[in-house]
Order: sequence, then structure tokens, then C-alpha cells
Amino acid sequence: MTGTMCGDVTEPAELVPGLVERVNGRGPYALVGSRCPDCGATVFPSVVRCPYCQGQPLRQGVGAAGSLYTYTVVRTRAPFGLPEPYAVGYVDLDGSGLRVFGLIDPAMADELTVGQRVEVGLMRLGVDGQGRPCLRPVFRSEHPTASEVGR
Amino acid sequence: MTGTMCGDVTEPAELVPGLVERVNGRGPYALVGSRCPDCGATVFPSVVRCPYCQGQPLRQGVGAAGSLYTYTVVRTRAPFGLPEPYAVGYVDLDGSGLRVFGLIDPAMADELTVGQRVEVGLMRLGVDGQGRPCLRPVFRSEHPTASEVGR
Amino acid sequence: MSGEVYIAGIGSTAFGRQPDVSLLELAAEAGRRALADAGIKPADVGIGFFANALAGKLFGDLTIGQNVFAALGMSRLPIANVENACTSGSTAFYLACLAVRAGEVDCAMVIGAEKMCVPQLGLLSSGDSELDTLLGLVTPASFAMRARRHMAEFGTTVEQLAQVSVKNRSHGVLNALAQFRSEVSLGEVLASPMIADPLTRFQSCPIADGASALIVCSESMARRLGARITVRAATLSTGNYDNPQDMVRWRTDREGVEKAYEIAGVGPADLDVIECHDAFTIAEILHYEALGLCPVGEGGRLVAEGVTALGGSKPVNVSGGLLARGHPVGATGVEQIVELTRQLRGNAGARQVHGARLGLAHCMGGDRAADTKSMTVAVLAA
Amino acid sequence: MSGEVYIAGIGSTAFGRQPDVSLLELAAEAGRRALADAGIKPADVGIGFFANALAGKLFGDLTIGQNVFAALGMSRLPIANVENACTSGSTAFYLACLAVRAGEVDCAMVIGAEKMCVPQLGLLSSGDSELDTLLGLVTPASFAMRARRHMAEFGTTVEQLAQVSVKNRSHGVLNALAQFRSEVSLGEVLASPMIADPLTRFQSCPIADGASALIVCSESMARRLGARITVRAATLSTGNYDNPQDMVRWRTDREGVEKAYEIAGVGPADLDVIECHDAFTIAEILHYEALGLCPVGEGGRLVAEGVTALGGSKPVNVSGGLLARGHPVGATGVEQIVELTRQLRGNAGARQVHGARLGLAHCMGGDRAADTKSMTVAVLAA
Ligand SMILES: [Zn+2]
Ligand SMILES: [Zn+2]
Repeated sequence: MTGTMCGDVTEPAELVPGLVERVNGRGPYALVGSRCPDCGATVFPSVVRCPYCQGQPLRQGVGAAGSLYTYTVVRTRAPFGLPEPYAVGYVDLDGSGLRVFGLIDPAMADELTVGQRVEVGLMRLGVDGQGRPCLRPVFRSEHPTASEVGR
Repeated sequence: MTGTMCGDVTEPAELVPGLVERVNGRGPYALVGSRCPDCGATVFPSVVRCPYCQGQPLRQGVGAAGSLYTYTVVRTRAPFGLPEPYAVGYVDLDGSGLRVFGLIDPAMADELTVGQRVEVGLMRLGVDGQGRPCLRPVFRSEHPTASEVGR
Repeated sequence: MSGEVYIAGIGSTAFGRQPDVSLLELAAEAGRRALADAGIKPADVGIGFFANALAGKLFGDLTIGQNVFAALGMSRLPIANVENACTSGSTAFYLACLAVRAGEVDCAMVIGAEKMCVPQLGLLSSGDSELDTLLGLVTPASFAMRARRHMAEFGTTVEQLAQVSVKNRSHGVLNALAQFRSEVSLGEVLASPMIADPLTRFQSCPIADGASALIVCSESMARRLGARITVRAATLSTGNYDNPQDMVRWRTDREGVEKAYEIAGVGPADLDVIECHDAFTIAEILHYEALGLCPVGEGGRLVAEGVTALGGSKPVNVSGGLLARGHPVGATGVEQIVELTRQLRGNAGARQVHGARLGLAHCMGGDRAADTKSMTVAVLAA
Repeated sequence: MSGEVYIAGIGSTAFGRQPDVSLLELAAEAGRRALADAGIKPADVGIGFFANALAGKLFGDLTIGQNVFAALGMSRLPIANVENACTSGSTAFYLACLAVRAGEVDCAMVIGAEKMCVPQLGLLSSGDSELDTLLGLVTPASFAMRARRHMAEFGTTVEQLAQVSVKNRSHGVLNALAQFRSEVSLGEVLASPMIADPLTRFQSCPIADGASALIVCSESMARRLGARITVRAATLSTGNYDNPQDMVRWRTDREGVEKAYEIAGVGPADLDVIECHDAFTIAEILHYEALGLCPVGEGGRLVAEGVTALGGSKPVNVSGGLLARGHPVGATGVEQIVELTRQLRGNAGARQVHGARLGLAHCMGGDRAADTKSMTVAVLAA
């Protein structure tokens, strides 16, 4: 669990709890969506009801890594206290095949290419709607960097 | 002119400049609306174009006194820093015959009756949208009270 | 009306404080229920209207209807977001009827939803930039002034006003979806805190979270589905704003009702069941008079005599109305029509008006120059 | 389309920074001009639609359309407030056409207005509660990612992207209502500050204050007024939201266009003049491809070859488009149709497309799951 007490230091909370989880509680981070047992649809983020058949879906990891479908580096005034500039992109997730939007580790902003490999992480990045520092899911290089949280 | 320097003390500004003016610059206060020279319509508050014929109306006093058509005393949380409770009503203005909504001098809140005579005044009452104290037009007893501003 | 329009399905959530349910989920749940009630699939719906008044102001959200319909699996169809203050939902219904009548679609869906029980709500007004708002015109004051004048002109009493709440709260006991499900006595209504003289808290409708949905369809589709409730009139109008306004002989109200009567070819004597916009007790009394249920000035007497209670000859707001059901702004105008449909189908349970064949829903929204900004009437027939 | 709909009148304010003019006055001025253009009185209008996206969020205002129409002396008619992000105005137009087709009215009026040049605006997004917004998806980023992918898949160059701005700014010089009335060079576009790689500031449409109005009517009224521009198609649709979305072969865009072509009975070869939603340069290139003006992937080449410039065979955004005219959200979708009407009447002055007989307006709004939340197309014919 991230976002809770960690030794003597209180980590900031996750922006949206439950967006990412560690596989088996201690493996790599994965994005968590929903899988519908009735129609087989997989979606991200998780939903209360399946949009395709209104079935009751189960929470399920939808991918821990993937390749960058596209990206950009935003150089205007950053919202939510995000770094200036900050990078975002769509990633094609291994396994589920979902193409999902997310932040990219700001350290990678100058070295992005379509198709590159990334993995899911969780970083202290920006603030929430109330201005409190928080953890956001990110895509980062497949080799973990020092900015990783919660090791 | 109210809302400007007055001796050494800066009076608060009018909430909406131009809603009231002194007749001839120093007589009693009057509400200021518009009169359309093309179709004769009189409206309050003033408008850029006549709503009836789209003519270009002239600013004109629409009444300095009148009788109370109806009223209420608002006893919920007051908006804009108005007193709790505060009184409002519709007044039938002498002359123009317009029935206009406005605040009533809070000192009168316990003695209001349909039909009673009131005149237009300008009082320091509540704050504007930015939280600054401001002057609001009010209806008050025909005999001026100590709460009058700008004498 | 050219081209008959039918009610094919209805659905509602409970109304009230629902802190753990999002606006999206409220709206989607009402939609799911309406689809199930109609017995149709999402793909059968040709156009969607979403009604909401406050989410832009409260949450900074836009184009919410698209998210709601997407959650229901409805994509690739026309969707419009509609706002008309308290008539947002009934305006969306009006537009949905137009879409069917135009032949654009066989089937249109309306979802109205509001999430108001949030800390940032504040007092409702007619818009933060309006002069009247800046001068302290909160919504209860607007109706309190009508009440005061009605009392002065016609001798209406505070007890008569309060009786509207007593009646509608007693109806709410019979509606599982209502926010208030307990009776109140006349004394309790009058003793509740004063909001704006002479209106007390129990004479003011509560804010609520909630959603309602309606599916309307063409005659051919209605035949296929076995839907038999028809829309005899759906009207929308705005105020006249003439000055001076007679605040107790509400011309806009009366003319809006007359237009609907004319289109539907009916009059007050024909109505079996009525839902009207009882945001405050005085409002229901004024609407009695505009609807022609009694002469002008006698609305107070009408409610005091029990005529408009369940079991009376002109039952009004047997659902509990806004006063008991609660008033999630975007949903209200839809829910009134949902309730009429229940009544005309004979499915209203303990609050069923026996033999109801013709119903009218009446809604008003917004305040401008002592008039209403929007008014809707729907007349439905079994 | 059952029941022909005609354009009876058009009117616009200038677009740009107008700090001293209220939203109400902007909207009313556009409305006055449209009434004058149509040669009708306010009482001739049977229904009013007001389109606006941001005033609830920015100013806390509600039911603004009623105030706008009241300022024009229009009361006692149905009025609805419509929001659909950047397609708010064209959605209102779509609904106005439905009202005429349904036989509800002979004449409907649409006013779209926005006041954005205010300190509290902030960055535009798809809604403050959306997950994507919380994760940093501002609107320019959404299109920058499409641009990056288009470059990667098709070899589209930054010069080709920038050429869209060069073209539309050169058109804006000819439009007295446009916000930007000076030409820019390719070098200037590329050298302007980077907003979101590869899109620079001059590749992003400016925010603006502005309003536009349209009056549509039935065939019988058109005959009386001498109005001769017909609405061959007016469509509204929402995204499909399938995952994965192909962000450079935009299925929702293509299907929305195909539906309008089918209704109008035309194809890309028939179009003389096009207004499309060039919020960012890449958007116009993607829309070329969705409109079938060129094969997928060749939109960059199309603009570089001058085909879509005034004087080319498929002139696009001769008004200056959003990039030069500015983008007051609620007005944009209306103004595109206003511009087509000018062109089809032969009244577009220095930017007239000679002999224009058939025009198409294309608008998109909102961002959801790498798709659009709303899309409209209007096809007009002289
Ligand atoms: Zn499913
Ligand atoms: Zn005039």
C-alpha cells in the first residue's frame, strides 16, 4: 500500500485511490480497471457497471507496461502544480491492449519517441484539487528510476 | 456623488454604479432607469437598448419614492454579508409606476406593511462580489434616518 | 400535436442526500431503470437529452450528458445538454418530443440529474451576475413576497399555506423514493425555523441528490412496445416581464397553462392527477389558481378543504411534490412526468389516484423581473 | 430531411477581446443583426435557443438565454439553453432545425455567445472532475498527441501543420470580424512559443469574446422572406469511445461526416466551401481526411499544395477559421453556419468563394477516451 504511513514519514495520498496497485501486493505497479464477467469487456478506469452490457464488473489489473502510442510535452502554465514542462501520452498496454492516457515521468520529457517501452509507476507529482501534494500514476522507463515511490 | 472621497474618509463604492442618483445632484435619491424616446417605454435598471423597440434609450430617474407592494424578511444565511435578518420588497414607484425589487432598510424589518410609503436611499450594506464593503440602494422610511449616507 | 408521442419507459433513483453516489452514477441508474422499464436496448434510442442546472457552477464540469449516456453503452447518437433552471428536465422532455415529432428518431431518452448536497452549494439564486441577486433576492424571498401579497389581497392565512406542506408530506409517506417520508402537523410546519416571512423551512422544498429518466417514442414504436401513455401536450414558454407584474395573478403561469390546455384539448375539469412545482407552499397555491382549479385568491381555501389531497377531487402532488420528494433541480421536471406515468399506468401503489386517465405536470424555473424565466406543462393521457 | 429548413437571417459581433461588453450585450447585438438581416420582428420568432459553454463555471450564471431574448423584446416563447462544449452553437442550430421540422414553429432563432477573456478562465479542459483532466490533459495536449502520431505514421511535417495557420491567418485578413487580421509567415508560426509539442501558440486558436446568431424558418416563411439558403443536413453525434482509438483515423469524425453526406445526398466532390473546427492546426488536417478531401495521411500535403486555400479547389476556413477568427466557444458553431450563409449568398466580399453553391460546416467538442464527445455537421445549399 502506498499513500499511507511509511516508516516515520507520511506519504501523500493517491490522487484517485485504486487507479494503480502492485501486482500481488509487492510486484510491479499495474493500472487497475474493470473486467466484465458477462461480456468480457475490459475498461480503464474501473466502473460500477459495464458500459457495454450493464453487468457488474470486477476490478482487474489492465497492464503494468506497454509501448508509447503518442505523446506531447505541455509547455503552457501547468494545471494542478504539475512540473513545467510536463509530459503526457497514450500507452498501448501489454496484455489488455487498452490504449490509456497518462502522465509520463517528467525526467523523460526530452527523450520520448513513439513506440518506446514504458512501465506503470506512482510518483509524487503535483497537487490535488484541494492543493495538497499527491501521488499520481505515471508511465516511466522500464528500468525503475530513483524517483520511484514506495519501494 | 457618493462612493468617492468625502472629507478625509473614503466611502465604499456603489455596488452597481449609476443605479441611484440624487435629483439635480443634491435633492433626494432616485432610482435611475432608461426611457426610450422612440416607443416611450420606461425600464429599470437602465439598458443599452430598449427591449421593446431596440431604440437607444436615455438614462432617466424612474422614482424617488413609492409604496410597498410586498415584502419579506429573509432569515436564512444572508448572501453578500447582508445583515441577518434583512428585508427586501417590491415597491410601486411614484411617477413611473414601475414595480421594482430592492433591499429595505434593515431597521424597518419589524414594522413592514403592504402599502406603506418608502423612499429611495443609499446605504452601506453588505459587501460586493469581491468581499469589499459597498453601498447598496435601499427603500427606507420617508423620513430620513441616521443611517443615511452622503448627507 | 402533429405526430403522437408516447411514454415508453420511466426510471428514477431515490431523492435525498447521497454523498457516496456521483452525479454520473445517479443519472446512469435512472437511465438503466428507464431502459429496463421500456424493455428496450440502448441501441434502440435515437437521441439523448441530459438535463442539469448546477454542475458547471458547482463542479466545473461540461458536456456531462455524453458521460452519462456512454456509461449506459449509448454512443454514436445525438446528445444535447440542456439547462433551464428548475425546468431543465421538462425542457429536455419538450425537446425530446420535438425530435420524435420531427421524425428525426423513433425513440428519445431524457435523463435529468442533480447533485446538490455538497458544501459549495450556497443559496440558490437566479444567477450570480443578476442585479436582483446582488440585491439579496434569494429564491425563498421571491416566493415569500408572493405569499405576503396573497395574504394581503385575499386573506390567505399562514395555516392555509402550511397545509400544503402537511398535505404533500403526508403524500411523501407513500412514496419510497421521497426524501421526507414522515408526516408533519400544521403546528410543526409553522413552528419550523422561519426562512423568509411567512415561509418556514417546512414550507420550502429540500435540496437533494437524485435523477430521473424518461423514454419517449413514436406511435409505431409504442405499438410494438405496448406503451399506451400519450403526450397530449408538451409546452415550454418564458415570462412576459411586463412591469408592473401582478405577483398574485401570475399571467405567465396562467397563459402557459392555457396554451397547454388548448393544445391538449382539455380543461381543468378533465384532470385526474396533477404534479406542480411546489418549491414553496405559496407556489402550489398560485398554481392552483393558474391551472383554474379554483378562482384567483381561493387557492388557500382549496387546500384547506382537502380538494387537492389524495382522495380529494383534484389531487395535486400525490408523489409528495418537491416539498416531500426533494428538489434535485435537473431531475424534478422529469420526475413529475415519471410520476404521472406511474399514475396513468395504475402503478402508483398506495398513492394511486383511482381511475386516473389524464394528468398534468407543471414546472417553473428562474426568476426575472418578478416573473418566471421558464415554464413547462405536459399533459399525459392513458 | 422531412420538411425543408431555410436560413432566414444571420448576425455576428466582432470576435476578440471585448472587456467592456457583457455576455448579454454581445449576444443581444448578434441577435439584433440577425433579426435585421432576416427583415423580421421579434414576434415572428417562435422559439429561441441559446448556446453557451462556460458562463455557469466562470460567472455562476444560469438560464442566460432568457435574459438575452428578453433584451431583444422576445418573451412568451419557448427558450432553451444548450451546452455541448465547442459544438454548443451547432447543437442549438440542430435543435432549431428539429423545431421547424416538427412543425412546432415556422421560425426559430439561435444565439451562441461566449465571454472568455476574463482572469478566471484558466486552461480549458474537458471538465474539472474528469480523470484525464486531473492527470494533466489540457485541450492543446489532446491535439498535440494526435499531431505527434500523425507525424510518426504519415511523415506529416511541422511545416505542413504550420501551413494551416499561415493559410487561415491570411484568410482572416479578409474578415473584418476576425480577432487576428494580420498574416503570419511559416517561420513566425514555428517560432511562436511552444504550447504542447509540436503545436506552437500560433497553431492554437485564441480565446475570444463574441456572439453569433442565426434565424431558421420553414419553406413557406422562406418564400415570404425571399430566403433561399436551405439546410440540406444538420447532424449531431457523439463518440464511440471504443478502446483502442485510432487517433489519426478518427472514426467518429469520418462516420459523422458520412452520415451528413448521406442525408444531404452529396459527397466531398460537391462541396464548394467548408468551415471546419481548426481549434489546432492538426485538427484541420484530420478533418480534411475525415471529410474525404484527401486520403488518410495526406492532409498535410493537401494544405501545403494550396488546395484548401481561398482560390484553391477546396477552400477551407476562408473566414479565418478558429485560428484567425478566434474561438468564443458558444458562438463558434453558429458562426461557421453564418459564414457559409454569407458565402452561399455571394456576400462574403473579398473572401468570397466564387460561385459557391454548396457548403459544409463541421464542429467538434469535448474530449473523452481519446474520442470527441460531440460532433456536428451542417450542409447548406444556395
Ligand atoms: Zn459487460
Ligand atoms: Zn423603445
